[in-house]
Amino acid sequence: MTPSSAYGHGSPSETPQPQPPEHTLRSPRESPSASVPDFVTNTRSSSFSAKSVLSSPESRLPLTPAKSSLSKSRSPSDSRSQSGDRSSVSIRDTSPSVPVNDGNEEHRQIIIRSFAPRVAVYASEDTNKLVGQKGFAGGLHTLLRPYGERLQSRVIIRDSVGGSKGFDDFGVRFIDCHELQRASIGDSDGANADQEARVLLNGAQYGYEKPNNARLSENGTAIDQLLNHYLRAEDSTSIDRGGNYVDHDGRSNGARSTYSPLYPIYLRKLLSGSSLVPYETFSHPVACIIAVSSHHPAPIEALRQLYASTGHGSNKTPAWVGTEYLRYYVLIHDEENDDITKSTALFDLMKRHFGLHCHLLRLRTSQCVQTDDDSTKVPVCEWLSAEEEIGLLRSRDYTNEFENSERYIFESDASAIKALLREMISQSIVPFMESRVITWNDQVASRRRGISGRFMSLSKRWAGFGSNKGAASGLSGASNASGSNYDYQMGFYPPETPEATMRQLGDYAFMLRDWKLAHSTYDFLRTDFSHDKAWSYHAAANEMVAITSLLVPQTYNSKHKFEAIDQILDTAAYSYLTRCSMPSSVVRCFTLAIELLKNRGTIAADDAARWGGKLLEYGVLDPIAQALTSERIAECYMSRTVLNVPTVGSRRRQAALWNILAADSWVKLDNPIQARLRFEEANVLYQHEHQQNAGPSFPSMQAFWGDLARSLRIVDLDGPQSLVGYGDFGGHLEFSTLGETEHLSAFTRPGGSDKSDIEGFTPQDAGRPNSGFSDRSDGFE
Amino acid sequence: MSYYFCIVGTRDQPLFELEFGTSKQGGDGIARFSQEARHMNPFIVHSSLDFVDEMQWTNNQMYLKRVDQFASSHISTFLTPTSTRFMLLHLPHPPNTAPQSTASPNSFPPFTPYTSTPASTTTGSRSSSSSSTSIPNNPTSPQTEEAIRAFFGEVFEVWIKAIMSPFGSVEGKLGSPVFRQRVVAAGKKYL
Amino acid sequence: MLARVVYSLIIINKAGGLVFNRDFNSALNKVSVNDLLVLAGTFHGVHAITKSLTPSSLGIPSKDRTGIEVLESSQFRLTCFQTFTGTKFLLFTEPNQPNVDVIIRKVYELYADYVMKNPFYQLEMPIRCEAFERHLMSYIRAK
Amino acid sequence: MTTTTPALSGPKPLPPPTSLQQQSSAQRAPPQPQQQHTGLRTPSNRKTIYDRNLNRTRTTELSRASFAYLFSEMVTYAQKRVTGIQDLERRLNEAGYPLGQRLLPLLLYRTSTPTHPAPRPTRILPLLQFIAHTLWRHLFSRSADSIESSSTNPTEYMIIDNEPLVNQYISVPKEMSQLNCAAFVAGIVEGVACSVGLGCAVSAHNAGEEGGMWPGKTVFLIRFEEEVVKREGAGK
Amino acid sequence: MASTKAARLGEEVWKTRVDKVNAELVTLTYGTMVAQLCSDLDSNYAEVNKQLDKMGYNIGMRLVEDFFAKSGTQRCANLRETAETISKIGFKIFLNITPTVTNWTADNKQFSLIFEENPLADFVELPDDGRAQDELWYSNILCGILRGALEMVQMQVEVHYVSDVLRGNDTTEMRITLLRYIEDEMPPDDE
Repeated sequence: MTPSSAYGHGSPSETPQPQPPEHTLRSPRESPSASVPDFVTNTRSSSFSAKSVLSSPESRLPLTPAKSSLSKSRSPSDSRSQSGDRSSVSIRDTSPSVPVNDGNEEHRQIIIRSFAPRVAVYASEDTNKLVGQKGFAGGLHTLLRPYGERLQSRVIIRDSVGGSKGFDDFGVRFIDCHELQRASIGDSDGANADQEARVLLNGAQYGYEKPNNARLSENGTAIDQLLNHYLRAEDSTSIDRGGNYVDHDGRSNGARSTYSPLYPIYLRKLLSGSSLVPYETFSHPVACIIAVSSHHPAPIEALRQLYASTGHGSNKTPAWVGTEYLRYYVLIHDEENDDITKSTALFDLMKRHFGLHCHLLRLRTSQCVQTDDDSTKVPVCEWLSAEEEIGLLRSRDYTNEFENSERYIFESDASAIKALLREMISQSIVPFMESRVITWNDQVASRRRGISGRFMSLSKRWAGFGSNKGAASGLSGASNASGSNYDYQMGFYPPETPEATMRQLGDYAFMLRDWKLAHSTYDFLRTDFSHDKAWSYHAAANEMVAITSLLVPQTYNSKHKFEAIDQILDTAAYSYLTRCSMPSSVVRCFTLAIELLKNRGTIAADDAARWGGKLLEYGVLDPIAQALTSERIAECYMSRTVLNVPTVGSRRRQAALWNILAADSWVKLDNPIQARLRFEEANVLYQHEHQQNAGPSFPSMQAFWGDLARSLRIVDLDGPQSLVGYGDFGGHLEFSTLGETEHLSAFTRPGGSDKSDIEGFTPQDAGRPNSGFSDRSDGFE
Repeated sequence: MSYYFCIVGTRDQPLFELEFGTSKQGGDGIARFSQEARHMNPFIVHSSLDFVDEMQWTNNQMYLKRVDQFASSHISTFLTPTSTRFMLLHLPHPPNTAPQSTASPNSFPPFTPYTSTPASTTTGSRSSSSSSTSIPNNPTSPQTEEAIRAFFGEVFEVWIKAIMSPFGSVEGKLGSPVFRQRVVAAGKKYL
Repeated sequence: MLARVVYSLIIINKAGGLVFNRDFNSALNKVSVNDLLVLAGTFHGVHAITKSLTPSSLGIPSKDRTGIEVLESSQFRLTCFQTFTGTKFLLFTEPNQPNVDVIIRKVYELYADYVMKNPFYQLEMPIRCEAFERHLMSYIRAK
Repeated sequence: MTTTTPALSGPKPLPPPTSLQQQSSAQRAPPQPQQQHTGLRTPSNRKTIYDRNLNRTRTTELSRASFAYLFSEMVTYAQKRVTGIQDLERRLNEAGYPLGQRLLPLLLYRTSTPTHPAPRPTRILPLLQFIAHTLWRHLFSRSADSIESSSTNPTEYMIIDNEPLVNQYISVPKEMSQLNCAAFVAGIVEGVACSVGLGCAVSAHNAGEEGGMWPGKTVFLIRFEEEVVKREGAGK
Repeated sequence: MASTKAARLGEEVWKTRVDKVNAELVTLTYGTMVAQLCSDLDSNYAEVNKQLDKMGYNIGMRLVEDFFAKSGTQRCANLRETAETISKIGFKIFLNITPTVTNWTADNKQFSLIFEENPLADFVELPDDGRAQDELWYSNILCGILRGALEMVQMQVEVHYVSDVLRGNDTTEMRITLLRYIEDEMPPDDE
């Protein structure tokens, strides 16, 4: 044996070339363009995934679910490519040190933007009728929502220490007031009350999670169905997409196909689903729009009534939703039928009655169609929840005209709405939030952080403030003798209690992207909550402590810091799962942690991967989410790996393993395309070891490997030729669906196998006409 | 506990593989890996080599203790001076399964339900997965750590004897039946 | 003042070839290499003959019979030591040099070490072993 | 014929890679005894190398002559099949390499106690210390004479031995003057360093000056790979 | 020379007059030589035996001088004396062992050396290729050494192993046969 060969890594032939450190952070796929500015690579990868989610429209036959997936999933992809360069801008001024690679930044943006202030819409009958004429049956909020998700203009925000930053991707989420009311149903009558309290105590979330301990929340399965639908849609066009996924010549020099483009969609849906819960106020309204139209005989009176319905007295909103949010009054003027002078007069009257937070919105009533001149397309909602999107897909399935999905309004209307939003957000909502933050910070937080704060258990009793003191003490007195403000029967802190207020402070700061303040606030709260055994609050607070500490721009990343985060996440997970059995909250918590950790670069990439592993262990993920998470873990390890260069700290083998696991999951999900991508990547990683024969070096690994290969019809394992299989993939599909699935289900968990033949929808939908999905997707196989 | 023991050469080639089970506390020394686990074990061990490669330079001991965890499988490593890696994957039988049952721990997927690994607040890289301190049950207890150290120590001695032979090599397969006997014996004795 | 001096050493191989000679001082007159070769060959022959002169009446097996062991002039003495393998060490010394046998035995050891254990020495060939000469010199000089 | 059958009652051998269907059936099958490698016979007293105490020959001695003759034959044998001096030294180096690989674990094993396991020499200096003292003492019953590091090249180190035992009886003919048979020892050193993971090339050079005090003085030049030195730097 | 006398001489020489070296250096060096031969002659063990014998022969021819120089023994009267000398002095001062002389034939021309231990074979386990144990004489170099050494003192002998513990035999036995005395170059004197 020759001396040098005695120790593989030592052999001179493999001596690594010196590289700039950040270069090694990049995935090999990007390393060639190491010199390219971040945002370029970023957009590039984004447009890449965009391309791969949807093949070009012309490549599709009309009238396929694929088409709907096309129109649907374009929004995320478009926004992705935009947020790509945006992010790089805002990243510069928020956290210069964060390394940008393989779409991390994009995911960070998705996360940040998903926590947008909610604005409830209370519209009078006539208003909704007016909007209905324009083709927005859902009511006023459906008209405003697409525009609210991203303002076209930069928003300036002052943080608690007086510094101000501009954000280009700020937005608000419009919700129908009925969503608030739906959440509050039964809040009044005692019958359901304690039942709900119980529900709350074991952490179930209204409309978000089933109280029974079903492994997957309703929402979760909805996401699963939606993703599954996308995958089916992809299958149909696998032929022309094969090229996009894997670059053939690249494989030699170690370039790799990217992670599934499905992942950003998954992440977005995961975050869109969050709904009204007591223990975090992100989905509580920050403001509400109270709107009447010029059609109304007695507008002022109508506004008063609507205003009344925004309070508590009318049982309209749940008891745990604070009512101290901003009221914003809008008068909608019918450009076509009404006299503007009357409306302006009315508007002045409004201002006198309701103050400055008023706006006159001038709209045309007639419906606009594409063919009209000065027609403009209504942007698609980026933040539809999975259910909403599925609903949309179904409804679109009735009427098979594609155009139906695209809405148009007049240019003038669009600009009027934009103007309204710009004014409302930058002149009312943001300033309102800023002032709340300042007030609460002075009145509650700083007090609690003061001397007395050190002796929590004692101090908290006296911590009530201002007018709420009575209410707070009264409530706590009523609810329990322990002197805590936590209402054990109902399982929540009344909004005016210091704890609730501080949580709101944290959330406001978060939504205003003042991570530092948010962090310190949550960090302070979690001790209170654990003292009160308010576990859902406790869990949520811990989650946010971790998230914010990862969002705070870091000049350096210390291993120590990440270990601290380890503990916090563990605590959050324990409270969510063991104390409250709220699995899907853990999914969000960990998924965010994974993305943000990964975003921190190589040191944290290991941790990210580890949390991914834990998340999978918990068994709380949907099948597809499981596969995607496995891919994500592989991606984390890839970010520490330079192919063909034995570097200390490389994670080549880990990456290979997780690619294999992902491939296996995809096979079980009966999705050979994704499976092949993972398999090929694993193959590249394993080949690195010994070029002569493909696959892992352990003979005992070959069995599983070979079976996977066979099930994927990858016969010739080494060299790019193996990819030839992709070309005629469509032909193989039914083979690998029927033949190999139960063959492979040797590996599948009990019940896992039935997961694998999920079609577009679950059985209970089967009766409905819209179950046409499954038929269609079958049609492609 | 079920064990998968593998000696890996510096080129990631396996030189010796053995499955066995707990002999302590009335164990019958038989490994009870599910079919899936048996397939995954080499993959898991192989992937743990990443961590071993890294620790090789940060930790100059031969016994690196637990280097990795995958689901409820734990991987302990002994690194010989010649960078030959002794990899021991140990998988506790879930509390509910009696030694005789043919339940499949570590079948993948699914990952073991989280109830079997309560989220603990260990900041270490991997979290404990059982409260019992007995070697057969708890992969993370100090007792287990010491038992494995002893096992590795004995294997190390036998391994040296094997490679001292002019016809043995640190990179070559360890085919001698006597060697196998001795490793088996060491497993019986300590695990 | 010339007392107790080792003049020179000659080594003759089995076949009577001269394989080594070294002068330790200039006392003896130099003779040509040819003369040395002749001396070696002649001595070899003479040694053999003298050996066969041994009276058979003594009943000594031929292989145990020894040949000539000392030649002496009034100026010097030549002591011959033949190993069991047939190699001859000829040591020229001052006539009343004591315990020559010890010296020769030591020389034999040096030969066994630095000649016979040297991979680059071929048996029966002329000896060119720097280590041998070095140790030989230092030993004789020490005397 | 075979006196040994591995006691495999307990553990199963790993199933050979087969297709899944076969495995699922094999799953139920009882553990079949290890098939391959039952060839080796052992004496009826069952004495094998595995029964020898590793410390048995720790201090045993043989005559230096016996080593000299073996080494001499090794050189002669090698000489017959090489093209030149470099080639000869390479062969000797390769002959020594396995000794390094074996002595490293053996000596560390011997210096270990249950309570104080010997550390692996994973950095350059500890490694050189180990070689120049522990290894040298064991093989040549004395330490090397000095360790030096190149002032110009951070990857180069030197171990110096004034009279290498292996060269004791050897006189290299003039025409091969640059040859140094201690290349064998260089191989041992290289075997130790490389197998511990500090990749390097080691060569033996004559440094003895004519008529000087140490005519056989030998320098073992150790050239570590860039990567190794970089890692050192990173570690610090 | 009487066995005990030889033994005493051997002891004395070994203690006082022999330079020593660590045994493992010798063992391992011989090991690499044999391994080298096996690979050079791609495991043609018959050839390896021959090569080892040849090497031994070369050594023997040189070693004998050292033997006499160090031990200063006289010529042996007969083979029995020679045998004792070989065992008690020869093997003693070179390998620090004294194999047992035994199994004489009636004509006193053949005997065996039984090796209780063999420093050259410490650590050795023959390759498990199904042939080595039937074909390879690992320590064959010793045969060559005896042949070469005795030839230098006018004894032509045939030497071979009849058994070796490395082959699974219970003893290691070497058989030596005296073929003839090589007479002096001088014609034997008549009468």
